[in-house]
Amino acid sequence: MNLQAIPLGLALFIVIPLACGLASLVLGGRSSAPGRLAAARAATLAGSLACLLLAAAAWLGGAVPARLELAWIPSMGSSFSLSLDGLSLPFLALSGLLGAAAVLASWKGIGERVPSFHFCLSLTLAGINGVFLASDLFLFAFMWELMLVPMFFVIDIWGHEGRHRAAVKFFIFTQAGGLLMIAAIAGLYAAHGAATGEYTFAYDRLLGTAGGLGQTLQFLLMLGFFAGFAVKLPAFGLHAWLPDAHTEAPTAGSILLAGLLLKTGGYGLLRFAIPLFPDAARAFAPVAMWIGAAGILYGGLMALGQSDMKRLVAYSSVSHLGFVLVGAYSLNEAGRNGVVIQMLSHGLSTGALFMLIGSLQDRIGTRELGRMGGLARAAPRMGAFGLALTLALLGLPGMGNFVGELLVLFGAFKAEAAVAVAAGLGLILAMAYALRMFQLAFHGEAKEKRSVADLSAIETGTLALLLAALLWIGLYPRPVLALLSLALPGIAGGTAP
Amino acid sequence: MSGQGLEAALALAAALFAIGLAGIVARRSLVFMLLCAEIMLNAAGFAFIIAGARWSQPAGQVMFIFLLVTAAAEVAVGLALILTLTGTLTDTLTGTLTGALSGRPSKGDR
Amino acid sequence: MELIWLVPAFPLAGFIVLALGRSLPGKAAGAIGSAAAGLSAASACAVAWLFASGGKAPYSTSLWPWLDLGAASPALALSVDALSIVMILVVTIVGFLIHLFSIEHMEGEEGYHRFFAYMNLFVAFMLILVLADNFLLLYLGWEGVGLCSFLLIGFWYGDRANGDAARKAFIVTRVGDVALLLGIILIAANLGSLSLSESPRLASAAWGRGSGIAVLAAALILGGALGKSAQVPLHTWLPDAMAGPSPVSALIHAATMVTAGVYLVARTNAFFSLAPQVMTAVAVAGAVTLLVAGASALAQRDLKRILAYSTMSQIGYMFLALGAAAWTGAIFHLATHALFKSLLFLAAGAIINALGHERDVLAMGGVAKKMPLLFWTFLAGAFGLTALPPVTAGLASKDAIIARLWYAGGDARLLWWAAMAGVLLTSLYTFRMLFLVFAGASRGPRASGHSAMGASTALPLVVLAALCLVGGLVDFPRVLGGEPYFGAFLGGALPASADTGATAGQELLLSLAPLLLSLAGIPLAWLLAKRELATEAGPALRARGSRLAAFVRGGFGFDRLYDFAFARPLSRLAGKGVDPVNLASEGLRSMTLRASRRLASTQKGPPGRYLAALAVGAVLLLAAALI
Amino acid sequence: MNALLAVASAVAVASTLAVILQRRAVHALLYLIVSFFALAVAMLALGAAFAAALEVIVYAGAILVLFVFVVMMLGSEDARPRGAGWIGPSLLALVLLGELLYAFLAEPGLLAPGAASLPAAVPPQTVEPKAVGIALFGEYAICGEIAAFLLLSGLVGAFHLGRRDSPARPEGGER
Repeated sequence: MNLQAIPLGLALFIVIPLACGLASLVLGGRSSAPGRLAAARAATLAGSLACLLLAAAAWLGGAVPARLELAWIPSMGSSFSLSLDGLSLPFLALSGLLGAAAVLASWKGIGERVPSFHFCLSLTLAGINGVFLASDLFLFAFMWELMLVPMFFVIDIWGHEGRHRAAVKFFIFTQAGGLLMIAAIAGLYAAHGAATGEYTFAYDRLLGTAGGLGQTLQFLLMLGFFAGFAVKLPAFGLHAWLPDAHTEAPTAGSILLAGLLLKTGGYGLLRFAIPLFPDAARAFAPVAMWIGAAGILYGGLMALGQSDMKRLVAYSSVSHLGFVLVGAYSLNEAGRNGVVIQMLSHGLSTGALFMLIGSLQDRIGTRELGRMGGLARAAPRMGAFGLALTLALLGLPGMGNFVGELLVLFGAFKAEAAVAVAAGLGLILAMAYALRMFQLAFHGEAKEKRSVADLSAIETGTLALLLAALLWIGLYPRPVLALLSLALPGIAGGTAP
Repeated sequence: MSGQGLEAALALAAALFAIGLAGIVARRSLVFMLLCAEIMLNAAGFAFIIAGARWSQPAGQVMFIFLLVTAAAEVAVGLALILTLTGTLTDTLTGTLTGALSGRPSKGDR
Repeated sequence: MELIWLVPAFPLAGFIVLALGRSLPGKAAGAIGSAAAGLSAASACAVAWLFASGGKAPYSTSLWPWLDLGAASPALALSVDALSIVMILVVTIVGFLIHLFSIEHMEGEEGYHRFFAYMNLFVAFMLILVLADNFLLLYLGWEGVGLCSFLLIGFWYGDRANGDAARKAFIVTRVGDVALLLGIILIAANLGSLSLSESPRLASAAWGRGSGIAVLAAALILGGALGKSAQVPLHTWLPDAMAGPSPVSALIHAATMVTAGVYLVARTNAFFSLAPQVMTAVAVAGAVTLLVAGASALAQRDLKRILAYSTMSQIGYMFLALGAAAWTGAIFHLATHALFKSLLFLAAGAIINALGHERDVLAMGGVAKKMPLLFWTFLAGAFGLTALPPVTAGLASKDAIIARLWYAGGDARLLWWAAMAGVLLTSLYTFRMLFLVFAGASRGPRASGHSAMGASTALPLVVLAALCLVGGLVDFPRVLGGEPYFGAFLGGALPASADTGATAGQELLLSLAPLLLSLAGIPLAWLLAKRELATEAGPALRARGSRLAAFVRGGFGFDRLYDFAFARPLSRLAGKGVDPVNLASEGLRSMTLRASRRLASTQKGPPGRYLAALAVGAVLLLAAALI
Repeated sequence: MNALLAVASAVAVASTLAVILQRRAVHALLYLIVSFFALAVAMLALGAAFAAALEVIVYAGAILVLFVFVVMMLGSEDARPRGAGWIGPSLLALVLLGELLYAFLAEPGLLAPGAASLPAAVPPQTVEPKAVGIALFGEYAICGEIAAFLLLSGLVGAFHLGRRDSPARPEGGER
């Protein structure tokens, strides 16, 4: 199925969620009649499923790499150019899948102002798809902001108790990083213009400019990009916003946040920060890897002490995405593959875990591990999924996370052996906090007498789907790896074998 | 009357001016502050007179006359303000006064 | 031979059926579980028969490509050779017998389905581990086995203590697993192949003997083995693992999982022979564990903990053999140990059940009269453990190891003395346990319990006892009139151990020495048991030796050391989960708020302050103008 | 002449000090009137008879009387600031006084660069009211007009603020 043939082609990935978002607004309207609300939810669900199908069709139909170039602001040299290649396709599929999961998770969870909630979800999805597709730096910055604002509203309006503070903190952190990135984009744009006289934002033409720049300028621009992405992928030190945002966001918000928004940081590193400034990246690599390793150990240690389940999973995300930083800056093929698989499986496993925690909170009204206990006996299906996802969290071989972490460790081992050892210790911490979480919640004596209804059909189905995807990546990652080899030449894989 | 007389007069003007300033800064009641403003104004006028006398120029006294005019206008408006304030709020320098003066719509504002 | 994938497939299918079919009636779950294990055992025997008759040619089949690590591209592939045949036979036969035993033993337990599901999953993972063609698949089985031991130790998850014991087991073994994983990555990075057959060849070609890289690789592999086989220093989890049901202890913590470490070292013997320093480390670890565990077993009061420490010390023997390059001896002892130790655990389980969950040996006694079958089977197991004549299993395997140590000469003599001490300790704690449990009057308050044993419980015990008796003949030392069939069978997969060059007389003497030592142990054990019963009555005697006994019983303080060195500082460091980086960002936030509030006050303070500021400003301006 | 000036200035300073130290506004006003009379005498001593007359008639007579009229109506009095309250303002006043004296007396040329070249101190001539009148309506006629505007604005302002239903009144002025 050749995407270029269809009108708008790649832009469908952005247009569909937007259209469905508007549709859910229109369908939902002012009334709170269940029928209309269901229609609103169905519209957004259809939107994300359509994206998933489109991605799958592109994957099977071998329509990779596809391009779309529309004039946007010619005077400034920026065009609405999207490019689909091996690196962005898996993430688009993930965004479709998790988008659908988010809508299903909030089917009963979100009660008030449903249409606007789904509009915000769709807008975020459109922004995310845009980020993964944009191959024009100006468009990339635009999409980066587009995906941030609705997410702020999702947390701020539909979140839990301390939502406002968390939403503002999330916004300021990401915006500060984003501004640094935009400054770097402008710097690169100007430098390229000065050097070649041609002022353009196009990614392919900007690829070669870094060589000509002075050493310090190149390093500074690279740092600008790195800052923007390091805040998003919470690197150690810049992660203060993640636990609050996760704890206060509604279930759907958490799924999108953990599943996709964190991935845009890692994707940005692979697509922009490293290929655009190869020498600076090589110089900065050891520092970045040690930051990643610190993130792994620090995230694990913090997760060990948490009593709030969502906060614990948030810190585990800091730890897991520390691997992404280590893998990206090991600057070799294995590291890059590991990073993509780690992000895909983290998206699936953490998304599913948040869905589980969300449904758990709807049933027992709390996220405090101290007040849970003995849930496996009361809700065996939930216990089974809880166990499976905990095993994914601690990287049991046979699950996607293990393959990602193994490849990252292998890549890191060849680049910086000490970092690989430190990251390996992170695995032990991962097991400690994952098992602690599982046993406090599902095993032991039930602290409070309550009757817990087991998972409903929708929830079981979605969780089973996500788990199946995880097992598929874990046991047969070859198709995903094959896809990555189709990535554009600019990707980090090129520097060291 | 010799040069020293003029110096003494100038010293007097300065002293009165300083006392006026001290009065304004020290007192909290608006009436007193207006009063002390008058003192300072008058001291300035006296300085004009001294200058006029020194150079035997009528300009000094003309300027004094204009000064009188401003003093009159100033007292008129000042007292009117104090009248409006004392009825409702307070006529001393307090927080509520700032509120009233700051133009924020207070309770009764139409 | 192509159907080799059937062997792990049956238990895996059993797991899936049991996991999904929650609505199955109680009895059916046991039947399905045992059937799966039985079919797997049958297919294993078939494969063994085909292998043996087919000229013992190694055979491997690849299911599908997995992933590629640089040059190495490990696939999900199973491979069969003499070593893995022995292992799958041990795993499946002992596994099947234990499944049979647990049908009745676990009756009425709350998670009956769950128990058999996890047991089948365990057998499947163990078989994958043993049949793996490359390191990565072996690692998958390795972690899977750890997972099942976690699930089964914490089977009665209602009680927090069981959960903690299970978590401890999984985490301590995980420490070893991470070392193994790093070793795998090292091998993949340096040799470019993870295959268990090629990488040893590449390694011996590429790496010099005793070179840094070889030592590092062997050490990392040894780390993994130590964790899984509960050898010092990663052994503290095994005694706590007794929190699980007895069949679990029998299958996992006696017969199969704990021996995975031995299998791994045997399988990668090329790496170890490249690094002599690590070989001595293996031997020393074995010897130390041997003595520590033996002594601790002597001081235990809980029947299952005695057997746990005994397992640890027997595996110490196997590591000793590996250290002395007696590969076949170690594997043979592994096989015989699996037989008599699982027998002992099953019998112990039956005794504990019969005495109404009483575990303290001092509170037992007189069981022989009530349950003669249990007594005789337990006795067979005990004789196997202490390598006494009528039961040939332990005799053949253990004496071969001890003899090998003597021939190795040099500082290996020291290890020989340690082994001999171990033999004495073994017979001491075994017969002390025997006398306390079976002899004398029944001291236990709750002697009731259902002592009648159904066929499905008795059959496995009898079969295991018979195998113990016959087992030794498979590789009986020539000097005592036996024929080393086992050694020959394994010749293909493992390098033959160097010829000892000892005369027949010397060999005879060497195999009699441990025998005499074991026999001497029996009366000593009787005295020890008597004194212990006496001290139980008189507190004065007990006070004097109690602190030392408590120290030894606590496993030589390793637990307290690890808790102090790792567990406590880590949990203190994690604290209440307060994140300093988060505090920093919150601090930044409140600082800006305070600053803005202070600045605002310049705008809305009392007017008097502005007037003063105005006046001062004017005066200062004038002063500036004048200067 | 000098003696008259000295006496007048002493009275002026004393009464002005009394003004700022009074607790009740009315007493302060009366002292102020005394101070203005003293100043008028001082002006007379300097030969500015017309200004002295104006001071008495307009300043003391009209403005301060108006002041007294309003203050009597309000009856406002204010607690004087305690001892500590005076330190700041008096310090400030002294500093200002020092600066002014320094400016006027020590360095006459400092503020008016051209002054030094003028003839030395000349005894003050009296300036005839006629001369003042000629200057006022000759050279400064426009200023007169502007002064008129000022008075007009003052008038309108006072009238506007004083009106009963003036919007500026915070409480709607039923008084």
